[in-house]
Amino acid sequence: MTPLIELTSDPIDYHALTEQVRSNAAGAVVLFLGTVREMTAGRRTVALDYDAYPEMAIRQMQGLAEETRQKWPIEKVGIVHRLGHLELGDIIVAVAVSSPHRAEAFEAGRSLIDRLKEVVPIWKKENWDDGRTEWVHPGVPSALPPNAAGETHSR
Amino acid sequence: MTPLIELTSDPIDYHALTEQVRSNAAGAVVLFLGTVREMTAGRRTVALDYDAYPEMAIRQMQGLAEETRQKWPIEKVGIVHRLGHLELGDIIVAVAVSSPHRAEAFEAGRSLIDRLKEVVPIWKKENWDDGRTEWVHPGVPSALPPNAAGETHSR
Amino acid sequence: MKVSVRLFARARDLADCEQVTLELPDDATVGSLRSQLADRFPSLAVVVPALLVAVNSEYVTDGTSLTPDSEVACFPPVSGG
Amino acid sequence: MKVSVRLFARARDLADCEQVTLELPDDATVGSLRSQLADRFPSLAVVVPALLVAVNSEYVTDGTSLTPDSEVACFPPVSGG
Repeated sequence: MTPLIELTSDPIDYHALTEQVRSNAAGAVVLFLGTVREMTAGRRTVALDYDAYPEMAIRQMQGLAEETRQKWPIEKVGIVHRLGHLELGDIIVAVAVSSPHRAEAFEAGRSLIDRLKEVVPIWKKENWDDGRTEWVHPGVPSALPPNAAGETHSR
Repeated sequence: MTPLIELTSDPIDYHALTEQVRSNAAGAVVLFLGTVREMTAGRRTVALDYDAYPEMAIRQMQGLAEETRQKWPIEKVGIVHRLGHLELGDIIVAVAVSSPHRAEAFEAGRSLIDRLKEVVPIWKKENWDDGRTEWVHPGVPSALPPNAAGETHSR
Repeated sequence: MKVSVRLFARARDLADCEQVTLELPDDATVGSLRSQLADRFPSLAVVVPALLVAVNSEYVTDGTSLTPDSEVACFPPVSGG
Repeated sequence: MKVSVRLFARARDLADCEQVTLELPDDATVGSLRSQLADRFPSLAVVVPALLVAVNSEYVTDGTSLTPDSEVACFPPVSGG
């Protein structure tokens, strides 16, 4: 089957995504949503902007779907990542996976989002409540003065 | 907050459940769906019937929500279990949980469904494709003749 | 004392009974209830050792004492989810 | 040979450039591209050591050889999800 891989500027329809991975061969479906959280290490976010290298992002997400299918007996898998300007509570990413049993569905879902955060060329720009913005690049020092430097998000 | 705990004879609206657990304080939402799988250890299911001891089931599910909140920094949690006659692919149970970070959301979601299967007084009756039915009670021998005995489902 | 017991799932089917009132000694425990249930319903023999017992919606063990107002339920292992 | 390089996120902002064509020796590797990028854009100094490099949408290391038709992209660590 073809994995459902998508980048979108529109709000993510995770209900449609979940329906697409359901299957009579699966007893378990796991859906993960990453959402815009307000507080990070004591600092307040007002919005996030996401940008991507789209061709490579799609290719890497397809690779993750394939990697997951080789490791666990997955029925179907879908990954949708949103790009553009996101407000508090908005859904950034949805990962859905179905499998015969729940253990693999949880493990595969967890692995997909962990790996996505490692390898898929998408970046977020923080919009802090003091009006400043900065790209988040894990492991690279913040460009903002130390007293206002944001720590790396982890969702 | 009050956990969203429900038994229902209607199809489970997991979209509404997921919306209810979303929160600006959470960066992660995990939804688990248990669905009616066709094949179990080589035998074909045509339907399942679920019955419960409702008062105790609700109380035990509330206990699980509380247990989970004490173990992980959960924002919101919801559990809905369906009762009655379910066809292939139907959703049996939906568990949704939100938390600041994804690790806890996955762990709490997994724990909720694992514990539900251990302690919540709900039972399923298999409807095999040979027309026979039997209650599933893990650890208790099947009432059907050995050559047709179903093994315990695990979703 | 009289104690009312609800049965579920295969226990209900085997006993062909949803609820039964048992007459138990005043110092009865869950263990004595289990024995009496087996005597009352020979058809339950295959599941009696595996029966879970709940009083007022909480699981109890055979050593737990019963009182007349105990809401007792007996059922084989659960299989929801 | 000429190799076209796309920049993303903070690398793009620091260089104030989305895409640049570099003139590289025919036996150039990703490592030589990284050095040349640093020379061309001094403002990138802070991120150059951390830059990830992809050729034709796959990650590569500094030892990888480049060809004229390589689609190269450079960007600091990703933060999607």
